[in-house]
Amino acid sequence: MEPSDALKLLQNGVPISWYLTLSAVLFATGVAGFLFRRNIITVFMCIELMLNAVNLSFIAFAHQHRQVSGQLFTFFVMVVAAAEAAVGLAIILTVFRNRSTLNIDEINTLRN
Amino acid sequence: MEFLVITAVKLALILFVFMTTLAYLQWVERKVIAHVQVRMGPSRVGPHGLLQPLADVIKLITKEGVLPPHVNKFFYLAAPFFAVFMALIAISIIPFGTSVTIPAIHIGSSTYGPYTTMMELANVNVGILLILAVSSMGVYGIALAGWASNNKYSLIGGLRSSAQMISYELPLSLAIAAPLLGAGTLSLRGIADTQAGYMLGFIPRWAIFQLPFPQIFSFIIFMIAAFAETNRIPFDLPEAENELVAGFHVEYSSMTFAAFFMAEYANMVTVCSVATLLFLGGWQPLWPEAYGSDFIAPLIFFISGAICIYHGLNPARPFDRITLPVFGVIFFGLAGLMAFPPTVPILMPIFWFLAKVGFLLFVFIWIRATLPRFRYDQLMGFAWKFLFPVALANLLITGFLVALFE
Amino acid sequence: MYKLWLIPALPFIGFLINGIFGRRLSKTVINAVAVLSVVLSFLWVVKTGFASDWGAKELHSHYFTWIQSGNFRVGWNYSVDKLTMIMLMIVTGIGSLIHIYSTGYMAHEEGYYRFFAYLNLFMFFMLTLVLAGNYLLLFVGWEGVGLCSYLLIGFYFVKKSATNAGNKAFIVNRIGDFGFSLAIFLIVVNFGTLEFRPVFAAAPGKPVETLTAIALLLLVGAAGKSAQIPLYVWLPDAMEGPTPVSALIHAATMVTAGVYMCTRSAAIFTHAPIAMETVALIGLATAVFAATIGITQYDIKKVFAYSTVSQLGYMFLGVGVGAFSAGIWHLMTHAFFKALLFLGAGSVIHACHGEQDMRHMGGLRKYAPITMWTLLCASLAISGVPPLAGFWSKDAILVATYQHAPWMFWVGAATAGITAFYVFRAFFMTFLGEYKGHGHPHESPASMWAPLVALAALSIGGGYFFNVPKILSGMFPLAEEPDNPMLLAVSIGVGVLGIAIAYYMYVVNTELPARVASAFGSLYTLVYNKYFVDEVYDAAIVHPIVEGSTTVLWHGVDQGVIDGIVNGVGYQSRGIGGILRLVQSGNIRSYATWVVLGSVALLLVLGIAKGAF
Amino acid sequence: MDLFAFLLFAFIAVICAVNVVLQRHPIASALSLVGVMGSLAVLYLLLGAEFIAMAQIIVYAGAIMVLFVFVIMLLNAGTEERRGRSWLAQILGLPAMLALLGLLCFFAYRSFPDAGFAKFGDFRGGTAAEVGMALFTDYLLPFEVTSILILIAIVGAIVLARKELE
Repeated sequence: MEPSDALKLLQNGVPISWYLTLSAVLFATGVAGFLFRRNIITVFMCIELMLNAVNLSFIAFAHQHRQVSGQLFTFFVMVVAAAEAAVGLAIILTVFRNRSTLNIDEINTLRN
Repeated sequence: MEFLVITAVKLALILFVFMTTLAYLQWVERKVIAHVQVRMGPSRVGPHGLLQPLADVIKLITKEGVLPPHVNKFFYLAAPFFAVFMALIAISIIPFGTSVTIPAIHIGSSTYGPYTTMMELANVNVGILLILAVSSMGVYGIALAGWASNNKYSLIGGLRSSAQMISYELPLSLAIAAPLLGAGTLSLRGIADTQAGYMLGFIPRWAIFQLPFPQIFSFIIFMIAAFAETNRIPFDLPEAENELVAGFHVEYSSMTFAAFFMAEYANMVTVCSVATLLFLGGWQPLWPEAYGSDFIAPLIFFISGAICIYHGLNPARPFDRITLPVFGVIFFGLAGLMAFPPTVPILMPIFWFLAKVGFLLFVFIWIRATLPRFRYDQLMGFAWKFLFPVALANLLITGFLVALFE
Repeated sequence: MYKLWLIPALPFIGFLINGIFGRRLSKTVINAVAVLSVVLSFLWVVKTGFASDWGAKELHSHYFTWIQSGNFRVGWNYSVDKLTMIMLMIVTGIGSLIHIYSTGYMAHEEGYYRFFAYLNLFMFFMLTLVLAGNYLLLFVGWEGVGLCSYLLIGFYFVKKSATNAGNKAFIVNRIGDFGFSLAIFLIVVNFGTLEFRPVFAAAPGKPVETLTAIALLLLVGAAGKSAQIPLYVWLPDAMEGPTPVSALIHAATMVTAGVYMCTRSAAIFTHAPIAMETVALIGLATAVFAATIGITQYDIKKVFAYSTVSQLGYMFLGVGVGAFSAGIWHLMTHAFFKALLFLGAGSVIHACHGEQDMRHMGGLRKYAPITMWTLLCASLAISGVPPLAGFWSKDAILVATYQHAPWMFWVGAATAGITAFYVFRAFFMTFLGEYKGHGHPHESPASMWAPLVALAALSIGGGYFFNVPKILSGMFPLAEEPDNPMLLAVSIGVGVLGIAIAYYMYVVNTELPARVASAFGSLYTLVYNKYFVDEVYDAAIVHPIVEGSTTVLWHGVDQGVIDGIVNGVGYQSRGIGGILRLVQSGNIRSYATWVVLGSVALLLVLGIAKGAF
Repeated sequence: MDLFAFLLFAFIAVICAVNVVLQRHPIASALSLVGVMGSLAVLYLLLGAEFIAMAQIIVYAGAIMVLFVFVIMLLNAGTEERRGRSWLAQILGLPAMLALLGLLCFFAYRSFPDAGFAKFGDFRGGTAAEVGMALFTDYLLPFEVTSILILIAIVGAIVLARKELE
């Protein structure tokens, strides 16, 4: 970018699209973790990472449209994430207690 | 630019004072407990053991830092500093007084100032939330320490403390929420300001007295939960010596060990300051200036100075002849400073604030000297079955009354 | 204003308390709650009576709209007129007495609180039935009392026979209720409302066929509830329940609900002559039939049960010949002396340590004098000996019957004689002669004989002092009383004759009954086995239904068609799933990959659709 | 000024996020995730959502992640064993992920050309008062529903995690 743009950036602050890009990158990272990690807890944390990425874009949109609603969506996402974490970790505990493994490749009871 | 400079100055000042306080808090604690248990306490190093903290610091620094085998090195070393970090962050947003104005200085042709600044590092308008956030982050330090030490005692200690802190954070938050309903702001300074003034001319409008619903209950709940948050007796199960051989920091030595102690005392100071700001009206004096609340500080220092001089004149121990008069002179100086009109509006709030915080810290130490330790199930049961419901009920009543009268 | 709702509410509260907390309460508390609730509601009835000048001033109170669809609405309405007032007095008054009696009789039973909870619930429903201001609410009470009767018949649910009797009562009543509900539907269709007043006001204008249909269907319901031919079979078995239940539900109150309902619907019946005739015939037939069976029974409660059936037949006869008020009169007096008979029987059974067979009793005169004297009053009353209660009402019915059709009168009179005979047969077998049972019989406690005395007083004076036809003269035309001494003489004479024969056969010449029985061998066995009606029903109705439903419905429809469909669907989906499962690797990360691919595809599609590229 | 803040914390966030995926040990991943959340909270502050930023730290970093760490310690989950059978994920995973990333960025740029600029302080709608006002008026029903959801989650967690009593 030519210097004028850089100057504009310095004056006006950060383009919303940068925030969205950041959130996209984080989201993709989460996806990658989900795809390539085998430890079920790590996978679970990657899901949280994706949720966070989405939250960021919510906040960015809220700022863009000057509306508090987007932040409220983030709030609700947090609440849901909390509930999900509680139940999910409980499930992981039970799975570990019954199968004594955390490797999701070995947790395929659904198969047969 | 000047903002940065002023902030830097304040930072240095506060850090110095705070660190010294932490060091000497230990001395105070030992002394108080000693006197509660009718002992002398530290009295060898320096007059009345006043140099004891210095000696401790030197000892801890120069000691060999043992790095046990089979520990997860990164986390083992990161944990204590994480704990200290979190403890220090909280201090940075605690306001401890009103504003101070440095008059303009003329150097040659150029004039600097006048500068006016608030007595705090940062005024965050969600300050109380930040405090909560930091205190909730504090769990990591201990939990990580316990886990990384690769030692079953410390692991149990770590797990216990994380469970305990998570549990007690709910009543703590609820107890904080109740006065906020009356204050209507989340900024610590704003909360303290709403408690200025007097009812009927002499009852301070502090949260614990404030209508429509005095927050005395939430104050008590807050203090109990605070004891648990800072892992102090009677809730110091994470470091229960006789069952866990000092719990999560059993594997730590020298500076890392000292870090945990610093963190604990820093947390104590933070919690007491928050309690003062929320419930005890921050730097608002106990009774109006009209009735001479400004003269109480000089009076106290003058009297203590007088006592020191008196005891110095007819000493109980040989070296009192030298030390006590020195203290006396210092106290007289302080008294004079407190009575010196230009400095009064600056020093009085600080005096009152520190007085209240000091009193609360004394309560902490006092209880440590008095009460036995809980059993773990009692601790959890107390948190969930008693404290949490009570805090909830208190919040409900407060909200109802506030909605009713405002 | 008058708080009519309080009348049923009080027993209901008692039911709630005893039903919910009864297990933890002491017997004293349970007694207090159960008895007080009923007594209080009796007192409230009395207060209401004074307030409404005993029904002369009709009270109607609408509490809330229960059902509303279009312009058809059913309210929760209570209303009180003279008829209701009489019923209320009977139900609550006798109910109170029987509650008091039960505290003594049930003292040593299991499930004490359960018994009183049911009893209170029954009171609630019965009062609702009586107070109802429309057919649907009446039906609610109707079903409710049916339920309570079922529960209480099967009270000793460890006894197979008791549970069977309960089921029998319930099922037979279903048939009657079926007819009743059909009648209600017809009323809704033709009148557009169920409230009594508009229906009866509009009744005269309706075509006779409709009214006849409605009336006959109502009669079916009444026959079921009031144990008339052909649905009477459940009542004798119902005696498996505790005796106070038999007295309260199966003698005094519930079984008379049918009579009450027909009387309440008089406006419909009077415009349906055929239906009236049917009612009269059924009533008469039932009366004779049951009476003859009553002769041969040895179980004291069975005897009284059949006599109840035949007395109910009398009431229907009265209703059928248009003497509604006489029917109600007989309902009242019958409530008095039949309740007394049952309670007395209960007292006797109590005295004989649970023995019910009269052949093992006798000579109780010495041991249970109060029971004997009270029972004597009741027996004389039922035999129509003047001036006791039974005489007046029965005579009123017979007179009305004579004006309607003389032959009915003669049959009715004969039945009266038989009634007198078997009641006194029971009386003599029980109290005279020598005690043939085991153990030492004893008089019952005061809580039991006090109600007996009260009822005895009512059985003596009740008929004379409460002249129902006069009270109800406003609602129903007062049958003009032709002083026909012949009828009077006959109706008294048969009674006395019956008593005399009974005395001769069972006191003077005690082996005569056996010879009579052997003389009419086959006839006797026929009667003794209740004309084999139960067996006939079993063969003709029950068995075919069971067989049919087993073969056709169960094996045919259910297993064949329905299961076939369900399983077929199951097989199909399993087949499809077998193909789809190839996609399901069971590996979460593969699934995740699919999800990601899907979202990529979705984004692409959206972008193309929006023309982004 | 806040451009630098953004760049700094975005950098930290990305580094930590990658670390979450790359770290072999769950605890390390968990702490990196805490780092992500912390830096995101700062970004929220930059975007004027101060309440949500604090909630982010309290709820996410302070409660949920503590729960994670707790469970990891409880199960003493070591570094994961490297046995995998998901060829699909191995082969298609990376391209699919990259495609998704590319598409997302493309749409981000396309839907928000340089028009929108986020400058610290020109949107003050995120104060606790504002959020609370919106939460208890327009969004009251969702709010109450979430409370029910939380309750259900609590019950479910207890039922799942409690020891079977022999």
